[in-house]
Amino acid sequence: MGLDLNWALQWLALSARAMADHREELIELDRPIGDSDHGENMDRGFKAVTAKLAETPPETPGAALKLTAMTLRSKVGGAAGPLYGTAFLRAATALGDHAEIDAATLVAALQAARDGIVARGKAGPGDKTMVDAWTPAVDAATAAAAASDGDVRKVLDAAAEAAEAGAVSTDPMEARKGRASYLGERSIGHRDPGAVSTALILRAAVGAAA
Amino acid sequence: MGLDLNWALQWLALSARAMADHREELIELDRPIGDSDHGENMDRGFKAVTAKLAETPPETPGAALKLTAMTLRSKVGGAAGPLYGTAFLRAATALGDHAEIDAATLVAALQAARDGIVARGKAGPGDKTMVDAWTPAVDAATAAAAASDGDVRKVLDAAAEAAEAGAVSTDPMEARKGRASYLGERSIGHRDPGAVSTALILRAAVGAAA
Amino acid sequence: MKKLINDPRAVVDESVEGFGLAHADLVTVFADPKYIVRRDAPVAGKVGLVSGGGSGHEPLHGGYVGKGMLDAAVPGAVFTSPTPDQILPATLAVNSGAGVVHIVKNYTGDVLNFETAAELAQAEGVEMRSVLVNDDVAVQDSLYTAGRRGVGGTVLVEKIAGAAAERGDSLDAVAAIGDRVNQSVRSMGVALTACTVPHAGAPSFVLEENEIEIGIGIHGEPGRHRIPMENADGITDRLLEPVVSDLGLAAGDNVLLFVNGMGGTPQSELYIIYRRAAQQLAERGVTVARSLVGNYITSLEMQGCSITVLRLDDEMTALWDAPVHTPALRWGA
Amino acid sequence: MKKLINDPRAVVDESVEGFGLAHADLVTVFADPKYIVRRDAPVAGKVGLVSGGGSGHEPLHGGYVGKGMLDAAVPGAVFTSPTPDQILPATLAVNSGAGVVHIVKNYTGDVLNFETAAELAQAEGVEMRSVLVNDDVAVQDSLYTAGRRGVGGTVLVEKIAGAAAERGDSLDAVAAIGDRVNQSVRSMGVALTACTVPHAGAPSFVLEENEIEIGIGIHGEPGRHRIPMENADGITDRLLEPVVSDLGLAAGDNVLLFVNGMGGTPQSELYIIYRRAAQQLAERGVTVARSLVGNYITSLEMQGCSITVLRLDDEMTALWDAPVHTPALRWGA
Ligand SMILES: Nc1ncnc2c1ncn2[C@@H]1O[C@H](COP(=O)(O)OP(=O)(O)O)[C@@H](O)[C@H]1O
Ligand SMILES: Nc1ncnc2c1ncn2[C@@H]1O[C@H](COP(=O)(O)OP(=O)(O)O)[C@@H](O)[C@H]1O
Ligand SMILES: [Mg+2]
Ligand SMILES: [Mg+2]
Ligand SMILES: [Mg+2]
Ligand SMILES: [Mg+2]
Repeated sequence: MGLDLNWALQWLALSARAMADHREELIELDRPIGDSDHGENMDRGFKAVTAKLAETPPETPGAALKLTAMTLRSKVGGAAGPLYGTAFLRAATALGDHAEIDAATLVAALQAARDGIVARGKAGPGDKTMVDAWTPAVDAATAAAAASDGDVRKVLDAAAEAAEAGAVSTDPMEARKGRASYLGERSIGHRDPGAVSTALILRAAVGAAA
Repeated sequence: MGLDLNWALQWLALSARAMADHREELIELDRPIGDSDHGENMDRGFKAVTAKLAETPPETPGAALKLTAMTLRSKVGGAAGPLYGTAFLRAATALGDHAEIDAATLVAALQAARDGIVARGKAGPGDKTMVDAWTPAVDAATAAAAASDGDVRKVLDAAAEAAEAGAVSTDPMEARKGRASYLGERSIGHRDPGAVSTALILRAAVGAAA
Repeated sequence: MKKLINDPRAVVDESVEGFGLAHADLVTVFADPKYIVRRDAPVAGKVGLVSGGGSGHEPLHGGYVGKGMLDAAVPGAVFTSPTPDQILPATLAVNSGAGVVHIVKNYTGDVLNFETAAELAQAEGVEMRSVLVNDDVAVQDSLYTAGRRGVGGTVLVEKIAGAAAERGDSLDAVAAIGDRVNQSVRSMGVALTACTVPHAGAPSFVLEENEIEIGIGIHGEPGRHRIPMENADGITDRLLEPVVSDLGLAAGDNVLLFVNGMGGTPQSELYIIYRRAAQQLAERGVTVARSLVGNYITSLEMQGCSITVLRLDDEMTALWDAPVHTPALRWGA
Repeated sequence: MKKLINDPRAVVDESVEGFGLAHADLVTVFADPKYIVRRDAPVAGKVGLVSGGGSGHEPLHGGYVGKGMLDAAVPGAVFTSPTPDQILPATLAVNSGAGVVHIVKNYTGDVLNFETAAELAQAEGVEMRSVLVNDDVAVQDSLYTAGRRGVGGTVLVEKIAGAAAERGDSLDAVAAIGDRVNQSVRSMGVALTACTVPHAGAPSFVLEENEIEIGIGIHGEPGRHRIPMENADGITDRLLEPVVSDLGLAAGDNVLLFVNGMGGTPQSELYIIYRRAAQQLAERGVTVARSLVGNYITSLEMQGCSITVLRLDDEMTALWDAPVHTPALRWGA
């Protein structure tokens, strides 16, 4: 069984809750190597997403993600706003107007999201950005889809787990993109806040499918 | 035996040393009820006096006090500069060009100094200013001169002791003049820095006569 | 104490020297005795305007030397009034024969030192007047006290009297308009943090993380009372209320609203204060006809602000609008 | 955290509202989406100039909206770049048909959001150019990194490109002079204390009583390295040296020297820094032809400063001198 509109709405609701719950944590992560606003930005953005979804209920998962993209783009600002905005927009395009999402489409959407982020932000793996959560997530999702019998839950779970490990993997990296890059070597030993918010969002996707 | 030029020079030298030694204490006294500069002002002023006296050695006690007055007036600024400037100038005038100062002249000089301060600053006893050191000092000096056999040391000693007690007496007063007056009741419980510098200067006069 | 200084005792020397280098087109700086004069002083036929006081309030007063405002400024040591030896030559340097007005903030030290200098200048044949500024409603005024301090209103007195002098008003007229501004202006300030005088090395008072000091002056001295921290609107109301009632403002009045930063408060916060004050005045039917927002009379790095309200008449408004060209205030020129 | 604010999340709303009230003669403020435009925008036939970025740097950018400088400013949340939904209407509002130039400080967020807005504006038929400001020599530049930040130089780019637009230069010419200023300007900053973002509630970094942070940006982010406190002359030399050598300044060059306060440093200290920098430049045979000293691009209440040097040519000098009439910068108008 694929993922439907309910899943998408549940995913976005759980993402919003995760951003609210982890607001301080994301601010704290952004403090030493950024400007202490990532948690505030994401929380503000997903609160707006929640309001927007209630205001104009979408009819497909793709429409839900598109509305999310437009809202994040217009409410978040900073680096995260346009990057997540692009990610959700590309994912929405990959979903098209399907009512149900199968494993292959899911993988394609995750890949499109990651590619969108890379196209906009020009960061590669190892630059200590959210790309270091997205890239292993896409790889793990691809492998899970191939290995499994098309169980979207397993794909989501693999993606979330890989994103979490990816976020942890940013600790020893020296940042080359984003604000943390200004710190050079001093960025080493800190976790990238955007990678953590990515992991939280992908984990929410698992929860929504439970 | 009266007080001569040597005494005057010694007095001013000891006053300068007292201002340097008590610089921090006078700053600390000025902090809670003023603007933390009385020690700096007096130290700067008396250092300039020392330099000036070395540069153009005066020939009488009166000339020494006049040079002191002019230097304090031009180097100290704030409230203390003009007040001490006037005090020393009036005292100098009272001494005239006598080479030796007897007890009566000494009392007249102290009185002239005090009257000068009151004329410039318009503070009365109990207003929590240096007047509260000068006034008891003048009264005690007058009494000592009358009681004693014209011993200038006894007059000086009485003045210094009364000034010290006068400074302590400012503790419970509510300030009505100077910067401390802005604090109203909150000035209560603090000692007036100008009263303390007055006591130090009069104590230096005793030391110079020893 | 961390400050961008070299020797704590050289702060004023070096700062005024830098000021002179940066604004050589507008002012001439004399080092010893120290004073700052308008580059084209004395201006023939014009009444000279001199102000001064302790340093640490920058841009006051040096920043207001120039066309349409002060002819000379006399900086004392930090928070210590200047001496007659500085004030006298500054006064003589700007006297074109039309006389000189001293603008003096009401502090014992400033009053006494300017008084002495004025006497000496008079003895040298200069016609002298003085305008005393005492606009701080935080201080209870009475015959028996040192009276109110001069704070934010000083900037407005200097601008408006400066414009009067520039248009050619007589000595008495310049002094009269200065007095009139002083009578029409009131101020009140708040500190969130204290400041540290360089030679003192430690703050003048200590505020806890949740305390503020209401009714502070500009010399790092404590205020009238200490209260728990409040939000910006609450603080604004506390500052504005005594100003408005002391001025006796009524519906229909025109005012200049001046929100001043004490040196360490971001401009964004000053505009939050301004917003509330303007709203509150509007609610009373008072028209804010002119405004000024920024760090114009400061107390070193102190965090906090003051609110100053000037009741305007047509002449004051025209003189406020008149051209001014100084390092810190400039328009129409 | 003690701040003159109400709700930490309403800081920008209320501050910009107050700004609009105080400067209604110069600007019009839109609340949602939030942007500030010159009162007489769009000016017929004139290229529009739009800048913006996170709030907390006041007077940048809103303070520079007006004749001879910006046509619009777009304030984001504190230290967070604005969104395309704000930038787009601001851009459309100032387009007279002659096209619009975005002046963008080089931060990932600013670049991406302005990029999106420019695409959308272009889609609506507006001819667009953008000028990227990246003058901070504290950041090592490379093809593989986010590159240098835009800091103090931004003010100079806005003033000079603004004057070019005001005199009627074409879209390409305005963008070209903006780029030229950016290529000729370098900056470096120091922090004595950190600042606190209102919604974050705690300082971005902590400096000990005897530490300073060299190479800081304007977003409360830490700098390149931390050193023990030094005196003002030593700090000045540390900031000036990389600026001068990166610019390749040589004897005979004319420069504009800009000493900027980060928001919490007294003006007197900025002049002490200016003094040393001017002396050091003079010793190298460099002429300081123009100067600017004050809080022009800040980082909330941070204590510290930055030094910016712009190598001037005759055209830039003339455009710098051209009239400007904005809330924060005004001359000749
Ligand atoms: N060029 C980039 N490519 C991908 N991700 C980036 C890039 N720049 C920044 N990011 C991500 O954005 C996060 C910061 O977001 P946020 O704090 O909201 O914005 P800002 O840095 O503008 O304050 C970083 O932790 C990082 O994961
Ligand atoms: N009106 C006055 N009459 C007499 N003494 C005064 C008066 N005003 C101030 N003083 C004295 O001056 C002292 C303060 O001197 P100082 O700190 O050097 O000057 P300032 O108050 O200008 O900073 C006070 O402690 C008080 O003794
Ligand atoms: Mg951030
Ligand atoms: Mg004092
Ligand atoms: Mg003083
Ligand atoms: Mg940010």
